[in-house]
Amino acid sequence: MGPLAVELLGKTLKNPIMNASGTLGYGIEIEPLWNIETLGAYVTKGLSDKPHHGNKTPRVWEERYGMINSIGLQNVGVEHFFSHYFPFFVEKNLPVIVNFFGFTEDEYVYCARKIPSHDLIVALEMNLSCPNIKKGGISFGKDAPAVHNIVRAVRETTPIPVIAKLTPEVKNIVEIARAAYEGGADGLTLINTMPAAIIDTKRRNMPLKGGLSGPILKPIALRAVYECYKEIPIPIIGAGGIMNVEDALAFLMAGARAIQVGTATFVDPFTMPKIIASLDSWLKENACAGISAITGIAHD
Amino acid sequence: MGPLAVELLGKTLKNPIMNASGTLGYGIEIEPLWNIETLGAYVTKGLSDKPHHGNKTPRVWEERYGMINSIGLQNVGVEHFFSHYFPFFVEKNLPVIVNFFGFTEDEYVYCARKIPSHDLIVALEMNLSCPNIKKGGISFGKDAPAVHNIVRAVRETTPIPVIAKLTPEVKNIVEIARAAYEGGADGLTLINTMPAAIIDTKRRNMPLKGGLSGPILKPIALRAVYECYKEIPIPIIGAGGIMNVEDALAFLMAGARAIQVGTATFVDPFTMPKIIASLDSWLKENACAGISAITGIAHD
Amino acid sequence: MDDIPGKIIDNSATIPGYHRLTVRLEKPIGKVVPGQFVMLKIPDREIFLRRPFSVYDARDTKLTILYRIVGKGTDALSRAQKQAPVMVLGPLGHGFTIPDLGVCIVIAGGIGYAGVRLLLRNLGEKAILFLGIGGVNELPLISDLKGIEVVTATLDGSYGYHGTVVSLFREHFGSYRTKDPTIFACGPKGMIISLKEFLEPHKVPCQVSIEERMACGLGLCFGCVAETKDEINPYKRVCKEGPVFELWDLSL
Amino acid sequence: MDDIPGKIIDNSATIPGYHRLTVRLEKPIGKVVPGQFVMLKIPDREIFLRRPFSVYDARDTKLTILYRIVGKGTDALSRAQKQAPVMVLGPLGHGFTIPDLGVCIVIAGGIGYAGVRLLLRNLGEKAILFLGIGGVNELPLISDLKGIEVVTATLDGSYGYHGTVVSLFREHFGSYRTKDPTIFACGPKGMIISLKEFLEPHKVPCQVSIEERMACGLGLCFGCVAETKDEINPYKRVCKEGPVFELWDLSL
Ligand SMILES: Cc1cc2nc3c(=O)[nH]c(=O)nc-3n(C[C@H](O)[C@H](O)[C@H](O)COP(=O)(O)OP(=O)(O)OC[C@H]3O[C@@H](n4cnc5c(N)ncnc54)[C@H](O)[C@@H]3O)c2cc1C
Ligand SMILES: Cc1cc2nc3c(=O)[nH]c(=O)nc-3n(C[C@H](O)[C@H](O)[C@H](O)COP(=O)(O)OP(=O)(O)OC[C@H]3O[C@@H](n4cnc5c(N)ncnc54)[C@H](O)[C@@H]3O)c2cc1C
Ligand SMILES: Cc1cc2nc3c(=O)[nH]c(=O)nc-3n(C[C@H](O)[C@H](O)[C@H](O)COP(=O)(O)O)c2cc1C
Ligand SMILES: Cc1cc2nc3c(=O)[nH]c(=O)nc-3n(C[C@H](O)[C@H](O)[C@H](O)COP(=O)(O)O)c2cc1C
Ligand code: FES
Ligand code: FES
Repeated sequence: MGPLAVELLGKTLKNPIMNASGTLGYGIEIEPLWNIETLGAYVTKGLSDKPHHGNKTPRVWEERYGMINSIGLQNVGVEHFFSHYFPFFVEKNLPVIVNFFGFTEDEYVYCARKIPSHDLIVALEMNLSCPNIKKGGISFGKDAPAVHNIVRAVRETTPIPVIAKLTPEVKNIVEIARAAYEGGADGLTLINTMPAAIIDTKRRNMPLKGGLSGPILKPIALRAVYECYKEIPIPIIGAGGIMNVEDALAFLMAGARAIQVGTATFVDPFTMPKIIASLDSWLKENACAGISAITGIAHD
Repeated sequence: MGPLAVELLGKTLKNPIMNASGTLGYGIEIEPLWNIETLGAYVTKGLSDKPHHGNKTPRVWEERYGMINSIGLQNVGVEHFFSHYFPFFVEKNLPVIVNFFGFTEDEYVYCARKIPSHDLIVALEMNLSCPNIKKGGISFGKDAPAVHNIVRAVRETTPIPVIAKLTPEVKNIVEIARAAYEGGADGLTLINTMPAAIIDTKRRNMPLKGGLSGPILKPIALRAVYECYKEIPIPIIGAGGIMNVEDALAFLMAGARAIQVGTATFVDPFTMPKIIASLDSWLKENACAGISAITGIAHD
Repeated sequence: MDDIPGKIIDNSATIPGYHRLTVRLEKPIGKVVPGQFVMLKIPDREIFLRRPFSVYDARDTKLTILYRIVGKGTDALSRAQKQAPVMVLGPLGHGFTIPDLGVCIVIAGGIGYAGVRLLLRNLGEKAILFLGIGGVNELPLISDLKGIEVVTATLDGSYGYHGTVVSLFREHFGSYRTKDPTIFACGPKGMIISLKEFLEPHKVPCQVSIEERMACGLGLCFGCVAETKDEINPYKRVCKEGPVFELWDLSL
Repeated sequence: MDDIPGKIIDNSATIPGYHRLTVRLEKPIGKVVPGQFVMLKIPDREIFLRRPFSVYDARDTKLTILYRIVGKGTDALSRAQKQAPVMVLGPLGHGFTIPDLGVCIVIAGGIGYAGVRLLLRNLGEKAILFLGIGGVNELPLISDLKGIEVVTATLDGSYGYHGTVVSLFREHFGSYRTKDPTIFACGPKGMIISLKEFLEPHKVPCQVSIEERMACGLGLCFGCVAETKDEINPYKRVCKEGPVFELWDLSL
């Protein structure tokens, strides 16, 4: 493997770039534009034990330097994904991270149980921003004990490595990351979207509230990665407003082993292949033998 | 008073525009450019029982559509403020909101005690983002019981109305707002800066972490105002990325009784007088008798 | 499908509030099915996401759209100068399907005309256009439409039929019923709904092009869905399974 | 002091990496004390905050600054075209104080020259300039300086003294000691520190212009402080109490 290769949870990825969950459909949609094998790994759309229809529209709204979405976790269900979409990645020999969620602890466990062990499956990525319907809709990812328990429950269910994906709407992300780690998480994805709202001053209403993503999130995400890298000894995948190679480098230097690109793909669908190519040139220009060497160097 | 006048905590302000704490110095600095009496009220720089020197530089850094600051609460102390700077506002007959903080509960109480009752003092604005040194530096504003207690302690100390200014780095801002309300807060200011960090990819270091402000905060702040307006029956002052009259209207419509402008003043020092003039025109164009009528109309 | 750089060569108002934008692309966009659209990167840094616009015309490296100024994106676009750089991602989505037989009735409301213009050109004299506009001042919108029968309704009665285009169509429908008609419609949601109410008892084939706020235009984000009668999977992506749907499949 | 709209009338490189920007203001900026600065709104939407630059020259409605390209703001500025709109807030800060008596020694390192250019013009032949630059190629920076004695040090030895400007000054200092000298300095932090070390035993009056990252430039944010020996209130604002400080007041 080349200088962009990274080790992640016992597997080698050819580069540290992946899509953020929910921003590259089921993977096949991007094929008319570029080969998905270009990526280090594909991260699935959030999957659940049963299919979900998601929210009514409007589901997306533009914001200065970002966007708000309220997709509502629409997905075909985990079984359908494995019967219909997973073979595509097997054919491409592309490592996959399976993002999933539930509205109860049981749903997380049932869903995790249905995810088969496969050489290409790098990890399960638990979306902890999901509302816990038993706890009045407060998301699983907000209290350290809740995070500890749910991660442990999933960890005991599956032999596949588990990554906890955290929400920034917490009082102390390091504390939550520690709870996930102690619950048995093998890695962290930092961060999910930040709750936000739009006010339409012409119509004098609130057309949409949901999760904020895009460049606007970057400084918040960078801090989360920086702080957790110091404290928590498991690999971090960085996400939040990565638009170009500069942003990708910032996350790696802050402590990320790999990074995910979400909203940028909507602005320029070639963002990920461009970042991969630019990272390669950057390594050459900086006479750097391997990309892993820069993970966390901002701490030195 | 004119159509821009608003009632706030028993006082009438001639308009709903004030500066955000810490972004208009001690008030006198802006005088060469415009008359501070233009404002509805002046919000003091954060004051404390004893003077504070603040942090080393760099203290400010630019971010795409925002900035990060780590001033470290430098201030001359509450007594010096009242002996040296307060007479300026008395001379101008300008209502004042006194922003203050402490590193222990006692410091909040001592500081509040030193703030004299005066016809021009509308309220004390408690900065709850301040690190609690007894609780390992976690800020006072993050736990509902802690917020309840500290607000109550201050409330019992002073006859002046108390506004709780909340940090967005919490798991549920409505819960914190409720704790402040139940602790006796008479109003809320939403929101303070969001913790963030910069990575300098050229120098491969982390030059600054601190609080994010500016337009980047707006959708997060709007959601906080919108959600709290529904649930908490005390007036809200909105803050976070207000750059122009459109933004000001969005906060008012979301539920704010008044709004504060911070970072925008650094970009254009005339932002506040411009917003005041534009609000006035807006009322005329929209045949709206008074600005108070639009508070919260996005909820209808 | 590709993301093609281009430069604006024309961006002038057809009538106030409606601009026609022509872009010279670095390479041809390729075959466009009528009803397909592009995601346009507007040359203004304040506009973060792309905006969807129907392909109005596409010949070789020239692409034209017709747009109405409704918000900050279209407003910024209307101020873009000649030679300003744009990116054009397309052609996207599922367009109209032209039947082998029967008469083709096209119903367009306002800017909905932009969504059927290419269809009309392809259908040629096989088509009849029912056009609904606000008033006679909007008539120049179709001035480049040649060789097609047009029946016009204006809301203010200043030209042709006085009323909505669906009322107008209702009056004419009888004469087409036996001619194996296929209906194609594009316009505001209210128009589509009243069309559906009217057609309900007749169940003639009807393809409608609908709109939703989009982020990606590529089927990646599931931001742009429309509710259909599919019980297992009701929400379909307007950018991928649409924007043209069978009217009878939609839950409106 | 005011915030004055202006248009760029010249923005050309003096030497590679150093540009001179001249702006035509809508009204005169008024009296500028040498050492004062302006906060410039760079005509690029990616640049959020203003940037501080010393007033290099100001006559009537014409304002000039000399800047070095060091980061994204100055890079964007260097790409701004003629006629591009800017906003100029100023004049700001506390400038140099010219003594009634004695010889005036001005020490400038690199772009620090921009900070003393107006001072030199006001002092005229009363001044002597010790200039530190990288090499002879940077000499054109002072080509517009007339009637003032200049002693130059280059780091690469390609012109004048071979070494730092402080070493050069050290060699000449003896001849000024008895002439009631006042020293004025502007340059990189390292230069100021080594100047201080050298002057420590002599305690001659020395005014230095220093830099800090700024947000407002007006004394509003307390973002730009420098540490002084004031025990009660050590952190002084560079934009308000500075940028010119008595060297002996600073804790460097
Ligand atoms: C497949 C498709 C094809 C389209 N073709 C055309 C066309 O050929 N000509 C044309 O003028 N318009 C067309 N539209 C609508 C056009 O995309 C919107 O008018 C435009 O995105 C508005 O952007 P804005 O920033 O100006 O408005 P905003 O400020 O974002 O919003 C202003 C108004 O526009 C509406 N709007 C915003 N985005 C969309 C959207 N994606 N779809 C529908 N309404 C929206 C909002 O609800 C609001 O009422 C099409 C939309 C779709 C989905
Ligand atoms: C009172 C004052 C007067 C100045 N006069 C001049 C002048 O006449 N000519 C000139 O070329 N420069 C001058 N500077 C420095 C100039 O402001 C910075 O070079 C500029 O702000 C850098 O912006 P940037 O976006 O290009 O750099 P950034 O991308 O923000 O940073 C790049 C580098 O510039 C440094 N830098 C950023 N901001 C400042 C700042 N405010 N002060 C010092 N260093 C900074 C950073 O530490 C970094 O090393 C002055 C600074 C001050 C405070
Ligand atoms: C349209 C959209 C859908 C998303 N869906 C999911 C999801 O299903 N599961 C999840 O964990 N995160 C989801 N996210 C969050 C992203 O994976 C990512 O964490 C976030 O958008 C920040 O990255 P970005 O700024 O690069 O978009 C979604 C984001 C967007 C914009
Ligand atoms: C330089 C700076 C200093 C600040 N100092 C204080 C402070 O002392 N007390 C406080 O409660 N908030 C302080 N804040 C937060 C602001 O009052 C405000 O809540 C925040 O910046 C969001 O508003 P804005 O986006 O309009 O700046 C400060 C913000 C900035 C940028
Ligand atoms: S706009 Fe993203 S799926 Fe349709
Ligand atoms: S830059 Fe704001 S106080 Fe100096």
